[in-house]
Amino acid sequence: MSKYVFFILALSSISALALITIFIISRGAPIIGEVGFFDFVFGMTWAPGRGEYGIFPMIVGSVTVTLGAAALGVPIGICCSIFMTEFAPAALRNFFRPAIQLLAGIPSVVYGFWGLIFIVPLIREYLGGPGLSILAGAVILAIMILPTVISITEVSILALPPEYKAGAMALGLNHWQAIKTVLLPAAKSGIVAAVILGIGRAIGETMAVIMVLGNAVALPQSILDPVRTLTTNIGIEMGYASGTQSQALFATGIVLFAVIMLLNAAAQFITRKK
Amino acid sequence: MDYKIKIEAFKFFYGREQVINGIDLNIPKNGIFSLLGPAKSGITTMLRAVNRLSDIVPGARMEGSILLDGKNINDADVNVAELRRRVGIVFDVPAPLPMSVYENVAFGPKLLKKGKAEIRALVEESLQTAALWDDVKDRLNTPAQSLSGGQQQRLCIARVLALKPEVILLDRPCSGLDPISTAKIEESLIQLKELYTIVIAPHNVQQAVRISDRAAFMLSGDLIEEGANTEIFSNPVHKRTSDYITGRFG
Amino acid sequence: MGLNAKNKKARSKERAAKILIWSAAVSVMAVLFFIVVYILVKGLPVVSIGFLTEIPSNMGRSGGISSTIVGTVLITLVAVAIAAPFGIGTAFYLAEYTRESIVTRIIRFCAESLAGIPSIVYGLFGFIFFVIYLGFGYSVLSGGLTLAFMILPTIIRTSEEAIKTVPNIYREVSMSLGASKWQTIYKVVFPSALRGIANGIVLSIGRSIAETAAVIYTAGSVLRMPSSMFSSSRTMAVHFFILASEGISMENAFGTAALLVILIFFINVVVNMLVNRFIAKGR
Amino acid sequence: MKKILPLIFTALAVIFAGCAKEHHEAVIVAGSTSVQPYAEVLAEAFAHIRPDILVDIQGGGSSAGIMAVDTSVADIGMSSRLLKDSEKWMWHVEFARDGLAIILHPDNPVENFTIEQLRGIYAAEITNWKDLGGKDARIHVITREEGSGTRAAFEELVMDGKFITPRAIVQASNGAVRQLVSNDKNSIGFISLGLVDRTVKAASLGGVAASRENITDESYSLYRPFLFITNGAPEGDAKIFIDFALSPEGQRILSLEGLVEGMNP
Repeated sequence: MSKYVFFILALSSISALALITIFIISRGAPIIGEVGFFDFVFGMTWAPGRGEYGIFPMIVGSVTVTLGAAALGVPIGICCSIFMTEFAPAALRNFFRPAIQLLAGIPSVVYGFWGLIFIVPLIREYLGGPGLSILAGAVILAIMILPTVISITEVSILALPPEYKAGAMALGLNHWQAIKTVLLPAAKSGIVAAVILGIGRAIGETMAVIMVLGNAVALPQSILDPVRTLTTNIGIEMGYASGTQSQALFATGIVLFAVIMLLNAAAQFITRKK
Repeated sequence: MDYKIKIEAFKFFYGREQVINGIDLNIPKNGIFSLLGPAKSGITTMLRAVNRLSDIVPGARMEGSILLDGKNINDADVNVAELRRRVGIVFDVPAPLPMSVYENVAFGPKLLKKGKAEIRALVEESLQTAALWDDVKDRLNTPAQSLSGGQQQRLCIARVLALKPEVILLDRPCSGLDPISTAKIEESLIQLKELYTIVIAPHNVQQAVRISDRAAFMLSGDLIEEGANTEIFSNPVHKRTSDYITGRFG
Repeated sequence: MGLNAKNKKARSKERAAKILIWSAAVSVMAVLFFIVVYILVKGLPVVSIGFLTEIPSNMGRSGGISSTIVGTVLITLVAVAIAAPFGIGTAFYLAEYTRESIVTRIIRFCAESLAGIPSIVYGLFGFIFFVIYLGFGYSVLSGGLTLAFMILPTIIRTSEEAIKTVPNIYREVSMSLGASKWQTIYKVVFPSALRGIANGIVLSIGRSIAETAAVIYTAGSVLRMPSSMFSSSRTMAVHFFILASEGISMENAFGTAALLVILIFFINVVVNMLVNRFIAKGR
Repeated sequence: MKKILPLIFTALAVIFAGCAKEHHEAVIVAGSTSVQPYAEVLAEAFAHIRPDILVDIQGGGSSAGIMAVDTSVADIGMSSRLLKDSEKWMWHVEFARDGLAIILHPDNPVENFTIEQLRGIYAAEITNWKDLGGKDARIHVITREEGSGTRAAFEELVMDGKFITPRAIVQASNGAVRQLVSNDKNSIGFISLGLVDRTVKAASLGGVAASRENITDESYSLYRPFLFITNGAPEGDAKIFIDFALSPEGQRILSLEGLVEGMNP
């Protein structure tokens, strides 16, 4: 009997998830057909008022901001997880872990606003340009993906059998060599999964980056130029969009969905290979 | 001699892999019956088939029949939960549930909606029979995990006894236990054999010699030889049985 | 290179690495500390009893934020009340009742991908499906349902992982003592997976409270105290976003943000305490 | 535990059972985020006069408001742009006018623009402040997002067919534009006149200062209509609210907020 209760719960959840997927695709697909996949994905100008729906600048925007965030956030995240598992005294670790949990809990709009007030003026003063830029977005997103990267990496390091480190140290390796040559390679797949899930989190972020990216529709020339990502494009125009413009935003949602599916597939493939 | 358990032409498969290739074995009522054999000889599977714990394993399939008091345990009308209460099992590793000592022993009876007082009495009686009462009587509400390995295994025995079973299956109960705990467990098994049919997979030949009344020797899914303790250990019929008993192979 | 030269090089490399790792950790701590302190310093002076009890007035420039607090709590409750049973139920179904097959892998993969979808897309879906199509209008219900859809994948994933960490021996022991599949689940598996499931719920609550994009277009942005499931209500995060991005009132914006951070931290602590007490009682 | 599950199911049933489309107990006003703050002030005043009528103000943007009225999710739509031809069938009234102020950082030496200069800046033909008598620095152009009523009005009144440069920074609200301009000396943006405060300064247009008086006598040409829209002629509570907005008391409140009376009240 209980099997059916759980089956009904599972069925309704899955149908709910399917409903969203079908909804997004049905709202977004026609425009891709109309505009043509190639023109839509590689079109250079986005001007719904004039009926031009090219989102290539936004794909470049998403990629540059996310890679920037990963380049900043991942190394620091991995260092922190090594710190947590190898170097941190117990007292600090018990303080550090709830702090990370809090970091994950802060609303993204707060990050965005904090970025607008601190990070953007710093970039404008010392690096030039309007301050609203890829760099600003990368810094904010790097901070936001730290909890994801730290927690998953930490789990994969802790999951390693203690003999790995003991064995390495027994061979005369010092602590850092043991970490570098034994622990990290062994936890590699966990770390890669953490990186990919961190990137997935960064690519999906909207509200935090709307305030700091500048959302210019043109292709950026340097990391100090304003840029618009796939998510901010939806976030900014959705309220005012109607008709084909809103369909184009859904189509952007489909591209995002596809990118996130690819990332998850890669993450699962790598962790399963372990 | 009436037999508690009769196993007739019993075969067992995990998916395509055959683990037991046709066994006929009769286990007498009360007394201790040992199932001897090296690892991978199908003993654990045989034990789990008797209380149908083997049903849980996906892709498990069996042929032949196992009769408990003459009734085939795999008939459609058999209440599996009822069967498992009549045929208790103790695993090869001490496996207390993540609950207190009291909750562990009371787990079975509670499922039968028994009254509080009745459960309390059952718990106390089972712990005494398993020679654990004195160790735990003033810390019944502490987590079972806090007990020593030997104590935990005796808790598992008490947990089975609380259901008033007719048969007790033990799969290498003392592997990994210290000699003192092993001796205590063997002692309580000997006391129990008047009231219960005990089928044990000993973790070595000496244990079988010490405590069992009858024994059977299984090797990679076949029953080689079966007989009373006095015969099988003094003059075994088959060469492979004597090789195993004298410890020529593991 | 001589042996001790190599040693010296190794030792200096280790020192450098140690410094690098310590500085990374310290910088992360500094950034976190700086963000939280900045919010609390700018926000707490505004927080008073009035700020907590009165409803916003004059576009949010004055008065308190009580209606947004009630709105946030109501919407999050609706979301969790719906997503938790369905999510945990699905997790149990996937973990306990099905064998690893293509179907279960596809379901898990979709749940994973949907967890990554930007919340703005959920907002769009909620607006057109709940607000307009089902006719719930801008309301606590529409907002709650939209958030329920958004956190469902996360709850499924975290609950399933928690259930999978329960050692199989517990299930065998429970069944060997005559328990049915259902009794095994709710008397043994669920209590020991509770900590993982609770963490998943806390994560989802945190995400719902912090949500703006998905809620603006479903729960609306009315400043009045919600009177029923169908009245529109502005959540604290949305209120912060509107006050801050519209430049209406910085002080009240930071006051709201400070309360948000405190609320999230409070929920983490309370739920962990409840789970510890429940598990301690159970042990 | 056994009793919890049925409890959850009954709770769910109650929630879903309560889904019957409950009639709106409140007048729902949805639409342009530029109009929203002013509508909220009106609603607050209205609540004192008619406490029996509840008025809900929702944001979401002009198009969302129009769509909400079209699908009768909202009773009154708010728009900060003229209706498109496809939307003209809806009943609408201009309850107020809002000036479009061109805002600069207070320390920016530039004070005045001609329409042509503005068009050149926003079309990225003029890219350095020194061409306008300011410092030698790149102009950071800030605009509102595509579809916003404020941007549509700016394009119609200033750009005269030219396209705003895609390199322009886009912000999703008046407040965000003002916040940005107040922090960046080299930036230029446009917001609702009513929102100009001392953190920024409004430039004059062809010598005419941006003020309510100059809008009333139409010497300052940059202004846009604030419309209330209904699906068919307004009636019931919605009509009462709209009449209040058009009443002298309503118009006084709006002018206090920096708006100008609508042309056909």
